[in-house]
Amino acid sequence: MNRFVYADNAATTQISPEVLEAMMPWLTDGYGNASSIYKKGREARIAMEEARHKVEKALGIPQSRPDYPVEVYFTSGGSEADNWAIKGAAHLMAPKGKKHIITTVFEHHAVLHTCATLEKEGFEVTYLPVSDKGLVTAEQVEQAIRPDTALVTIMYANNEIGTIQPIAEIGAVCKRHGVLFHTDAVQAVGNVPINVVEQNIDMLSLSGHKIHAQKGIGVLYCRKGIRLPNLIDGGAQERGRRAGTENIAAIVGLGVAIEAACADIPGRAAKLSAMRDRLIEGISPMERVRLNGDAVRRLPGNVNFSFEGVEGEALLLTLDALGICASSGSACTSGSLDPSHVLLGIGLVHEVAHGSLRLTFSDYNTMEDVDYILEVLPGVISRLRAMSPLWERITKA
Amino acid sequence: MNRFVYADNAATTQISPEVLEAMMPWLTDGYGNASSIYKKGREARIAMEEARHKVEKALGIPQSRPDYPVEVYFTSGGSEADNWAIKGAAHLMAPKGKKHIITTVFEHHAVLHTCATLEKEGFEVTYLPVSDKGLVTAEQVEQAIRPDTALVTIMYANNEIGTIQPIAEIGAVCKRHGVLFHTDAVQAVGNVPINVVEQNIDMLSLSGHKIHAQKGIGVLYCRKGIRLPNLIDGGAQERGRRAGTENIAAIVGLGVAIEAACADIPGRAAKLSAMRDRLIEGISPMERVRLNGDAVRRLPGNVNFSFEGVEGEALLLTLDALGICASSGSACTSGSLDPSHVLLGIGLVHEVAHGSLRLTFSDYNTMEDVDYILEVLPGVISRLRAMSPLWERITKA
Amino acid sequence: MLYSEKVMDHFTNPRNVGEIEDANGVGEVGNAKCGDIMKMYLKIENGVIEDVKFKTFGCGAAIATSSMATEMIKGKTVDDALKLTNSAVVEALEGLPPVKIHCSVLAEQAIKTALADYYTRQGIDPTPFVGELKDPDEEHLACEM
Amino acid sequence: MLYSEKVMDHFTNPRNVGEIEDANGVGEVGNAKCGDIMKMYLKIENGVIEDVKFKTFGCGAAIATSSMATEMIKGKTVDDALKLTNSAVVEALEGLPPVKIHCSVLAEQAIKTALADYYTRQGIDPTPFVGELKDPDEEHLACEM
Ligand SMILES: Cc1ncc(COP(=O)(O)O)c(C=O)c1O
Ligand SMILES: Cc1ncc(COP(=O)(O)O)c(C=O)c1O
Repeated sequence: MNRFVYADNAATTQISPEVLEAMMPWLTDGYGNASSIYKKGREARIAMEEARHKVEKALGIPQSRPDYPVEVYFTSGGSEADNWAIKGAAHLMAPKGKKHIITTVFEHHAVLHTCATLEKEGFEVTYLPVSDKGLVTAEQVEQAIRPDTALVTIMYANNEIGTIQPIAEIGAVCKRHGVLFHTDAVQAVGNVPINVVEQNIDMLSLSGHKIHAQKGIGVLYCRKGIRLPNLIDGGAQERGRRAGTENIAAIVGLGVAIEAACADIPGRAAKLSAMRDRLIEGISPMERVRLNGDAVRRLPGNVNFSFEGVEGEALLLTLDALGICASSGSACTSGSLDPSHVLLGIGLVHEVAHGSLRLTFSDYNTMEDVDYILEVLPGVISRLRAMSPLWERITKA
Repeated sequence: MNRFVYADNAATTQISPEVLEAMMPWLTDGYGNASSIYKKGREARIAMEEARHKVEKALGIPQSRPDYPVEVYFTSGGSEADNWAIKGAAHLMAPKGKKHIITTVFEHHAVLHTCATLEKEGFEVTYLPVSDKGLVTAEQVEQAIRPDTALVTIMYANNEIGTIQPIAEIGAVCKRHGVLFHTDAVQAVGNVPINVVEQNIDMLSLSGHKIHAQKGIGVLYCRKGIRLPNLIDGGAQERGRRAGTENIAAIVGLGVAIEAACADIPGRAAKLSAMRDRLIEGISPMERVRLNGDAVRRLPGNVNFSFEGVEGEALLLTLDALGICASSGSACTSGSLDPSHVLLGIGLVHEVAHGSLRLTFSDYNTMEDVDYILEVLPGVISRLRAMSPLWERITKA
Repeated sequence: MLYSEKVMDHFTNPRNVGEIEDANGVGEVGNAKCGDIMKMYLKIENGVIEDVKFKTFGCGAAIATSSMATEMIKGKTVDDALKLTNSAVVEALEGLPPVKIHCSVLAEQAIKTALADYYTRQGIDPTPFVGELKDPDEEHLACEM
Repeated sequence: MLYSEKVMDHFTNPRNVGEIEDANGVGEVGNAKCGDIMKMYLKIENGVIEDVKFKTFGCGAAIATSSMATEMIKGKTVDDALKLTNSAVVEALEGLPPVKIHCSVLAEQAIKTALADYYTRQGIDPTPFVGELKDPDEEHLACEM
C-alpha cells in the first residue's frame, strides 16, 4: 500500500534523534544566557564553545585557541550567513575602490538577491554562466577577475541539480589574485570533504537544517583577519560581531549534527549515491526525460529530471497523494513567473524546466524508498501526460 | 539549605512546559519546509500562520486577512528585529532627504550600536537624555523632531531598570509630525498592554526568549505600507521580506508563549509586582543603597539596586554560590571598561554603577524566592563591604 | 500557498478529462512557456452544451479550474456558459491562492475561446457574444495575468 | 568569560583578607571609577614578609588575584616579592580570561606600591628597587590596562 517517502532533503531534513537528544537539556533546564556569569550561564557558554569546536573540526579550521575559537560565527541560517559574508565583504572592500563581485547565474537566491541589492548600491556584479551540466571553471573565474574585484562567491554544490564546483581550484585562483573567496556550502557539508585552509576558502556559509539540525541555525566561517562589518549590531555575543542572545539548543544540535555528517563522508556518500544511481537508472529509460546536472560531479543524494509535457506542481501534488515528498523547479511551485533560474541557467527551455522533479535523499532513506518511487512514478507521468495538450503536441510533432 | 532562585528573567527565561509541548511535534515528525507544497510542508505553513495570528492578537493588530496576516515578520530575535527596523527605516527615508534619527541614551545595544553604524554612514542621531528615574517625555521627542527626521526609536520598557516609557504619547507626537515610530518592546510584551494601532506604533520588535519561548526567535511588526528594505535577502519566505527557511518549532512556540503572556496582563503584573515590591521594601532599609529606576512606572518583575562600596561581579558570583542567578550593570560583567550605559544614563557615578544588582522575576518565581534573597543578601553585602577599601573610604568620610 | 479541499478534490479527480471526437467548438489558451495550456472541447446541440471535455498542462489550480469550469457549463445553454466568470469558478472552488487567480482567468478564456470557435463554425462573427479574446500566443500577457 | 577553578577557589575563600594594624608597608592601587581598588598591608621584618593582608573592591578576578598574590609573597624575602610578576599570578591561578588580565597587573602593582612605601618609610628611595610606579590616580591608564 502507500508508503511515506520523504525525498526532499535538499529542502530540509528531519532533526535526527541524536541531535534532538543533545538539544533537550538546553530546551528545558539549561536555559541560562551564555553571557551570564553564574553557573547556569557558564554551562551554556561551555556547551556553545564545544559546538563551535565541532564546526571547526568539520571544516578543517585549525584550532587557534582551544578555549576560544575565533573564526566560526553562529547565525540564524544559511541565508543570513550568505547575506553577511557578501554584503560585509562588499562594504569592507568598497573604501579600497573594490566594487566588483563575481558569482554565477545559478546561485541560491540568498546570494543572487544579495548581489542584486548590492548592484542597486552601485556595486558591479559579474554573473558567470555555467555549462549545460551546471559547472563553472576556475579559468572562467580567473578571466573575470579585475583589479577592482572585491569578492568571488560561488556555491560549493548546487541545491537543485547537485553539481559540485571545483572549489579548491577557484580558491587557488582567488588567493593568487588576492581576492576574497566565499562559498555557500549549505548543500555540500557532509557530502564532500571540506577543508577551508587547503581549499583557500576565506568565508563559508552552512545551515543546520540541511544536516539534521534545527531550522534557524547556521554558521558563517570567516577567516581571522577579515574584519567584516556586522550585519546585526548589538550585544557582545559572538565576540561583538553578531548580536542576539545565542540559541544554545540549536547551536548544540548543530554541533552534534555536523560531527555526525562529517564523521564518515565516503561511507555516507556511498550509501546515498547507491540510492541516487538506482533511481537515475530507473528513470532514464522513460520517454522524453532528461537528467539535469552532471552525472559524476554530483551530490550523492541528488536526482533531478525533467519530464516533457508535464508541469511540476501537478506532479508534486500527485506524488504527495501517493506519499512521496519531492520538489520541482516549476514556476508554479514558487509563485513566480519563471521556472527555476538554475534550470534556465543550464539552458533548459521554459516548457521543459516546468516539468522538473527533484528527489533528494538523506541517511533516513532506503532502497525501498527508491523502489517505491520507481513503482509509482511512471504511472503518474503517464496520467498527467494523457491529459496534457502539450504532450499531445510534442508527440504528434 | 540552599535554594535555587532564577532571578534573571530579563536576561532570558526558561521555555515553559506548554511552549515546549507545542514545539515538540515540529522538532520531530513535523519537519516539513513551510514553503513546500506537499502535506508535510502545508501543515508547517498552517501552524506558522496560526502563530502569526497569535502575535497579531497580542499586539492589537487588526486581522486584515484572516488567511494571510501581512504585518508580522518572524526574525531570529529582538536584535535582528531592531537592526532591520532601524537600518531599514533609515535607508527607506534617506532618498527623501530624511537622515535624522531620534532615540534615547539608554536603549539596548541592538538599537544604540545600530544607530552608531548609521552615524558612520552619514545619518545624524539625537540621543535624548532620560530623567534620573529613566523616563523620557513626548515633549522631549517633539522638540527633537526636525523636518529631516526619518525615525523615532524609543524602547517600550528598559531592560535594566524597568522604566516604562509613555509610548502612546510618543506615538501620537510621531504621527502628528509624520515621522516613523519604532519601539523595542522586548521587555514590555506580557507586562503592559500593547496596541500598535491605538498607540500609533509603526514598527515594534519583540523576542521570544523573554516570554518563555526559545532563544533565536523574534518578531518585527511593520505596519502595512512601510516598504522597509530587507536586512536578509534571499528566498520568498515572509512574503519575500525576510529570507531563510522558517524555524517552525520556535515560531509555534512563540505563538503559544505570547498568547499565554498576554492572556491576563493585569493578573500577571499583580503577581510579579507583589514580589517586586516585597523585595524593594526588604532591600531599601539597608545602608547606602539606591533603587534605580522609577518606583511606579516600572516593569512588574524588575528590581534594580546599587550597593555602595561593592562591585557587581563579585556580588553576582557570591550570590551564584548561594543559588541565586542575577545580573549587574558592572563593567566587569560585560568585559567593557565602563559600567552600564543605562545606569550612567540616569546619572549614576561610575563607582555606584559598579555596585548594581538587577533581580528580575517571571511567572516561575515565588514569594519564597524573594524571602530567600532577602535572607542571604544582607550577609553577602556585608562580607564584600568588609573587604572593600572603597567601603572603608565611604564610611570613614 | 494553500489549496482548498475543493481544489484538491478537482485536482485529484478531475471531471470531464479527455477529448470529444466530434466537438463543434474547440478552444486552446495559455502557452507552454508560462506553464499553463488549457484546451476545451464542446459538443453543442440546440444551443445547449451537451458535452464538454478538457485537457490541461499546468499546475494543480490549472487542472482544478478546468475541471470545475467544465462542470459549471455542462448541460447549460451557450448563453449561460458565456456568463461564466473566473470569479464564479474561484468561488465554486472555495477560493484560490492569490498567485493562482490567473488559472481561473485562463479557464474562463478557454471556454470563451471554444464558444467563439463554435460561433465561427456556424458562420457567425463571435465578437458580439464573446468580446475580444486575447491571442493565446501573446505569451507575455498570459504569463503576467 | 570563564574563571578557572583556582580563581573561583580564591574568590570564594580568599586568603589573607583584612588589615594589619602595625603594617610597615601599605599600598593602594586602582580606583573606584574603574571598579577595582586593591590595598595591600605588609609586615616586613629582617627583609622577610612576615605577614600580608589585603582589602579589595573589585570583581572576582580582582579578589582572586589579590588573594593569590598575597599567598605567593607571604614568608618570602622582599627581594623575592619584588620579582613577582603578574604572569606568575595568572599562571598560579591557572589562567585568567583575557579581559581580566589587568587584575593581575593591578595585584603586582599593589605589592610593588606597598614595598615602595616600606622603602620610603625606611628612608630609602624605592625607585631603584620597584621602578617607576604608575600614579594610582591615573584613572585612564588603570582602566585601560
Ligand atoms: C530591550 C531589549 N532589546 C533587544 C534585546 C535583544 O533580543 P535578542 O536577544 O532576542 O536578540 C534584548 C535582550 O537581549 C532586550 O532586553
Ligand atoms: C544552497 C543554499 N544556500 C542557502 C540556503 C538558505 O539556508 P537557510 O534556509 O538556512 O537560510 C539554502 C537552503 O534553503 C541552500 O540550499
